[in-house]
Amino acid sequence: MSAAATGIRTSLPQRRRLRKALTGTALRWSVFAVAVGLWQLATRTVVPEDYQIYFPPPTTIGDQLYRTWFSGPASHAFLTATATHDLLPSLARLLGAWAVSAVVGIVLGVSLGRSEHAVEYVEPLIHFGRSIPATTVIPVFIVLFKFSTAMRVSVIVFGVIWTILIYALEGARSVEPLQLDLARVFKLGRLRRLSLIVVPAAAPKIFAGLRISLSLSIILMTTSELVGASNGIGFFLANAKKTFALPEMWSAIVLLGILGYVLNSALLQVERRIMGWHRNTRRIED
Amino acid sequence: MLEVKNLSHAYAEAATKVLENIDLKVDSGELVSIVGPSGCGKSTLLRTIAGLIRPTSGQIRLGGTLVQDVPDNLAVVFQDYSRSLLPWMSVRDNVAFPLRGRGMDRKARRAAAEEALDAVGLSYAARKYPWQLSGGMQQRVAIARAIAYRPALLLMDEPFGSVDAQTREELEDLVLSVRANQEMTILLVTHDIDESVYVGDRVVVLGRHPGRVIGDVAVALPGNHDQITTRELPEFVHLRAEIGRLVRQAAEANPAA
Amino acid sequence: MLEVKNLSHAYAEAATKVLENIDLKVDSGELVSIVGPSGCGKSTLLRTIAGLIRPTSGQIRLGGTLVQDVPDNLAVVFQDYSRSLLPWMSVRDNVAFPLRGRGMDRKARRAAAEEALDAVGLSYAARKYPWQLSGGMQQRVAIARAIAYRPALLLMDEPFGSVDAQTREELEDLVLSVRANQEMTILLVTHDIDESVYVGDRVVVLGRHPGRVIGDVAVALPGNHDQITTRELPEFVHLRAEIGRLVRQAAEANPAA
Amino acid sequence: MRGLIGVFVLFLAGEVLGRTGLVDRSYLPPSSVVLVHAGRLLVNADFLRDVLFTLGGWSSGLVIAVVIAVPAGLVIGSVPIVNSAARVLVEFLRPIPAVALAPLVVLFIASQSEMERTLAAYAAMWPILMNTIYGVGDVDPVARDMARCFGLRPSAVLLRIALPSVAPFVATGVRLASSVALIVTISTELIYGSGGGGLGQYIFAASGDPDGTPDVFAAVAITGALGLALDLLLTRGERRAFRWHFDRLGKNG
Amino acid sequence: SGSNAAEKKDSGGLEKKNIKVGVLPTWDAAAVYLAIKKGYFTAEGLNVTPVTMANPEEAISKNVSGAVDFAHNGYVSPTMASNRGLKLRIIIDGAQAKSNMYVVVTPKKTSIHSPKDLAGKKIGMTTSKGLPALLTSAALQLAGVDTKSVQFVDVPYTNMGAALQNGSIDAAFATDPFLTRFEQTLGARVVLDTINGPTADFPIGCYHTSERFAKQNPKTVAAFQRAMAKAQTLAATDRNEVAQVLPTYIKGLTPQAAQTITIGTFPTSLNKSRAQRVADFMLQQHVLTTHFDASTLE
Ligand SMILES: Nc1ncnc2c1ncn2[C@@H]1O[C@H](COP(=O)(O)OP(=O)(O)OP(=O)(O)O)[C@@H](O)[C@H]1O
Ligand SMILES: Nc1ncnc2c1ncn2[C@@H]1O[C@H](COP(=O)(O)OP(=O)(O)OP(=O)(O)O)[C@@H](O)[C@H]1O
Ligand SMILES: [Mg+2]
Ligand SMILES: [Mg+2]
Repeated sequence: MSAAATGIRTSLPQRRRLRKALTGTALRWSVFAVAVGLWQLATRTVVPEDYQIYFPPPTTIGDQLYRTWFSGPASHAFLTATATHDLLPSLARLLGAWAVSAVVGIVLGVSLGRSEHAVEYVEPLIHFGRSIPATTVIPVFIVLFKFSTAMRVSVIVFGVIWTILIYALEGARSVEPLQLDLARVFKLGRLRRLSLIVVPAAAPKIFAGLRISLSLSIILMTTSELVGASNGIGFFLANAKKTFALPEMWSAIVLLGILGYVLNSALLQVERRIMGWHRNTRRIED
Repeated sequence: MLEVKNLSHAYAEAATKVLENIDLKVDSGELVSIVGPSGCGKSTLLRTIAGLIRPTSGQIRLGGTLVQDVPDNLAVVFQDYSRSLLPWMSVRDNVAFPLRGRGMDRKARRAAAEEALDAVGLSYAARKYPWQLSGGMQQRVAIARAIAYRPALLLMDEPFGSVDAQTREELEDLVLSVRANQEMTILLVTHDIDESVYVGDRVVVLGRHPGRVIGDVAVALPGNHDQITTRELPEFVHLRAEIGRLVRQAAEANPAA
Repeated sequence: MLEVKNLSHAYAEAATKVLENIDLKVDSGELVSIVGPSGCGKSTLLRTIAGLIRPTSGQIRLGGTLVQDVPDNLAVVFQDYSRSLLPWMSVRDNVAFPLRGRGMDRKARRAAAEEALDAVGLSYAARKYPWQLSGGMQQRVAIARAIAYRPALLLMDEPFGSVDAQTREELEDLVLSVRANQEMTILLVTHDIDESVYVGDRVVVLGRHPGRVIGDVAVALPGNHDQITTRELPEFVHLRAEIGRLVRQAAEANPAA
Repeated sequence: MRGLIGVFVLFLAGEVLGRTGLVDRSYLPPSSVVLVHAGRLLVNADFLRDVLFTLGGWSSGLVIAVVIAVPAGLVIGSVPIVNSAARVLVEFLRPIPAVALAPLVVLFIASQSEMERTLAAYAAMWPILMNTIYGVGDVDPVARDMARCFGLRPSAVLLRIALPSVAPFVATGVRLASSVALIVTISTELIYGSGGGGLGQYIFAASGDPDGTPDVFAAVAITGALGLALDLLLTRGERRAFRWHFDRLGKNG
Repeated sequence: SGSNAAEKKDSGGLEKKNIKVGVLPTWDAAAVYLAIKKGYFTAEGLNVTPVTMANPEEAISKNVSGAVDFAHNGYVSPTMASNRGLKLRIIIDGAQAKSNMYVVVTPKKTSIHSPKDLAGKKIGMTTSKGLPALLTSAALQLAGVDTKSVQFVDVPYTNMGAALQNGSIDAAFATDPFLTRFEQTLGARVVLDTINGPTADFPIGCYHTSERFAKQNPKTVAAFQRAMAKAQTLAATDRNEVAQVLPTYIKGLTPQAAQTITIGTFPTSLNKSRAQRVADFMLQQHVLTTHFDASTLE
């Protein structure tokens, strides 16, 4: 049993592995179910009566979630008008901004990470920039882009690019020295050295950055929709809050959680596919 | 071909010297074995020749030009072979990827990689990943990679340390035949004195604390190399005894703190 | 002491078996050498005995109880020794830290570590970090760590592969003396057939594709072990020839794809 | 030195943007104006008190986050059962903005500094947690096997093998979390400050002031500089604590 | 408990003596500061500390949670909160609007010259779900504009000037001190006065407490009401007194500007029909979907 406890497992036969995966899934969701159950209980016991209106039970939230977002016709993939109006534009901006940040952040981070000089010029800027709350630079983006999609996308990009950049940078910096020697000996050009050695070696950290930044972009997507917006989950959330539509507000919060979970799982699939070697060399199991 | 002049190296400012006043000349096409006690600076010497570390003082010339950076047309088999294999590439790709710089197309690279893997007896493992191989197999992949690259100068740091006696002999012969066919210059670090005599045209013995050349023995064995007959030659037996004595002396030198 | 019964192992469902029907009995205090061609499964066997991987089938018993997990009182010198040293600890701490589990206080741990480092000739490097050491020095640190731990069962996977001949002989004698003084049971994987005969009470030869025991030769050499005289004994010469033949046969077996 | 050049380029860009006249200067002041205002703020005792207040929220939030997230990450990363169990919850909670929870947290926590601490800790926890989990996955299995063979208990493997080798990874997480904590502290002050003070409250008040725009930008710039300073501090600590790591990578001269 | 009893004794029968009041930093909160300044609270045995609130929702949450005992607020948010089931009591009528106080402005260069031109345009306002939106749509209806064609977007005052200038919005809902500011820096012009006809004297400020607090502390509530009534009367009659306290809690307002900014009226009695007027108006403007009986707020 202590093998389980230290997380070191080697090569279980397929069947055992499948069984484990299934019990893993079952376990995961049963824990989730228990958590929701406790929450349901808490809303009626722990929460003082005066505030109970602020904390509707999960059943109410679930019902609201369904009615507000997912009770649409089958022809619209069960999305309601609210969902097409608020969820889809948010999602598009979020994914667009995240993709832009990922590309720029990784390219910049990896190239900076392997060039000691360039990084010295920019590093202070990176730490300066990432400490600034995105909300406080919104005016600048308004000046540049008005209340356009570009403005919202840039708020998200501004908020998350630093994370991706830093992880890519750290990843590129901590490549096994012997592998870099190898690149030097075999006279790999800059581009080949990056693509064959540095990027794969940095990949575990790059993915860590991507995962952290993904949920961060959801947060910033919400933030970017607080100013001058006419749609979006953040817009919906803010309105629900202002009008004391608490179940609606909770439904949006839960929706954000679901969004994060789904996007993260998708990213995890990609990671698993690309980084099979890493999981195997490190003997990581799910 | 290679000329090391008055080379000294210390790893850090204050530290004691690892190498001191090394002088060494290697002709084109020569195969020089380097032996010496553990920690005497053999790997350090190879790394300075490869241009991977800059020596504290002294010069290295390759074909007349000063080595400032990693020279072209060089291959290294690192002592820490398992770390030098890239875990994200299959065995074949690990062997093939340096060939990109050689202007070879994908197919040619593959063919060359497969040929080299075959030479080290690993063609059956081409599609595996490094972490699926035993230690000895990994070491042979590193050797295959260096050979497939067809460098003008090949540096090998204890390349046969993890393989069994039989495979080791085959690899020794492989290196000899590669050298003969391709006009390669080879420096080979080894702990096996028999091996140093068997494969080397010369054996350089390094002493310790600090690392200095304490012997440079020319090997002149008659006839073709053959694992059984060559090792039975009286010249062979004599040489191994001589070199063994030198290493033994060096190993007994007292280590500085 | 140790009993391996009908052990087989394949690394993945579909893969060919690496080990097949291994049967092995080792008495308490015995030193068994294991030899075999590269990739035949020696390391895999040691890892199953250490409880690090669970064999596909078969049983391992240690002192009568089934090995399900890593057994107590065990030490291993890994083939990939450089990765088994912790880069954030000095050499001394690397040797000393497993002793925490032995209920020794700081001072006692230090003393034990220094004693072991002295035994492998590295007391002068105690304050360095692993990555500041040469390959052979790192390997000796790993040996010192295992010895300082004073395990009941010691598994060594090619522990002397990276050191020079002289040091190697000293380490062989060190292992022999440790075994004699501490009633240790030792399994030692080696590629050096002379070594397997010199240190072993028995030599187990593994074949390849799949790994099977193809020979189990008892070594009974008269007199005390001595690096020079023992190796000249006719029994020694005979045994090494016999085992050499077995390994050679095994190495020539055709590898399955 | 080179860093200063980078900063100077940013300064120039801000100056040019501010002077193009695209927008009235009072809504997007050029860098030089911001600099003057920043200079004035830095000798203003009230403002410095706000900075200290924010630093209080930041530091306590960050410390709480580290104390919770590092052990949690170690356990989640190394015990598959806990990993399975925690994963849904973690992935579900991570994308929920701390600020969206503020209206609810405010019911339970009246004091502004406590609120800042709570929200900053909540937000800063995730990068540290994720990094620790990733770091545990990155531990060399040979080192881990070695420790197990020497009879280290799972807890000791965590403490002696996993923790030190994830430490550089965790340090990256802490540095990231540091700016997250700063951002959340300030945002909380900005949105839910109750007159307690802090940089965010200052920005809120200044943005309520029709003439306050340059002060807003100055405060934002000071925030960035603060983040930079904190990062330098953490980096220095990191280099000192993990000397072996940087020496090994050849990064310490 | 014992300590409560002790407190009651030396505070002249008041259930609670140390009181926190949440205030939004707008002109009408001046009454609280006047009451403190003039000692009206002390005279009632109350020790009042004002706590700045960031927005109406925070004021309500903190009032419900007891972090503040009373809260200064607009009428719209408490009405919506009550409609959703939160138990609040309005105890003081705080402020009402005056013409030219809440206006819609356009930048200097604009094609909008009359209220009618606002059709199909984007108007920025601090909250598109609160009072500004209510007043603007009522005024637009009065001017015969189809409000469906007009888009209200949320823009905090921080960003309003820039947004107005670069055309992100066509017009902005503004009040002092921002109104003056926009006029000065942007040459902004008033195109629509939202306090007009049905919105004349519109109730815009009140003080509320939680139902629980009102039940448990009737004497404290009464004492607070008495002190505030005096302060409201003073504020209603002496503009100069008001101007003097404004800069003490509105950051960035100069004493000179405090003298000239447009402020509304301080009512001096709690007129119970006023909450109902707001609720009915909200229903009419479709902010509420069903009739809300404002007497639950009393
Ligand atoms: N990175 C380093 N930093 C500091 N000292 C080092 C470093 N690498 C090696 N040394 C020291 O330099 C000396 C020579 O090391 P080197 O690796 O060259 O020896 P070697 O002859 O290859 O030994 P081996 O046969 O054991 O591999 C050793 O004393 C070692 O401690
Ligand atoms: N993690 C792994 N996954 C899959 N296959 C593996 C793995 N490790 C080892 N193998 C395979 O198992 C076989 C035996 O490996 P093992 O390391 O036990 O050999 P060995 O006898 O120790 O060889 P050497 O002397 O070269 O170290 C090899 O064919 C190798 O490719
Ligand atoms: Mg070496
Ligand atoms: Mg092995």
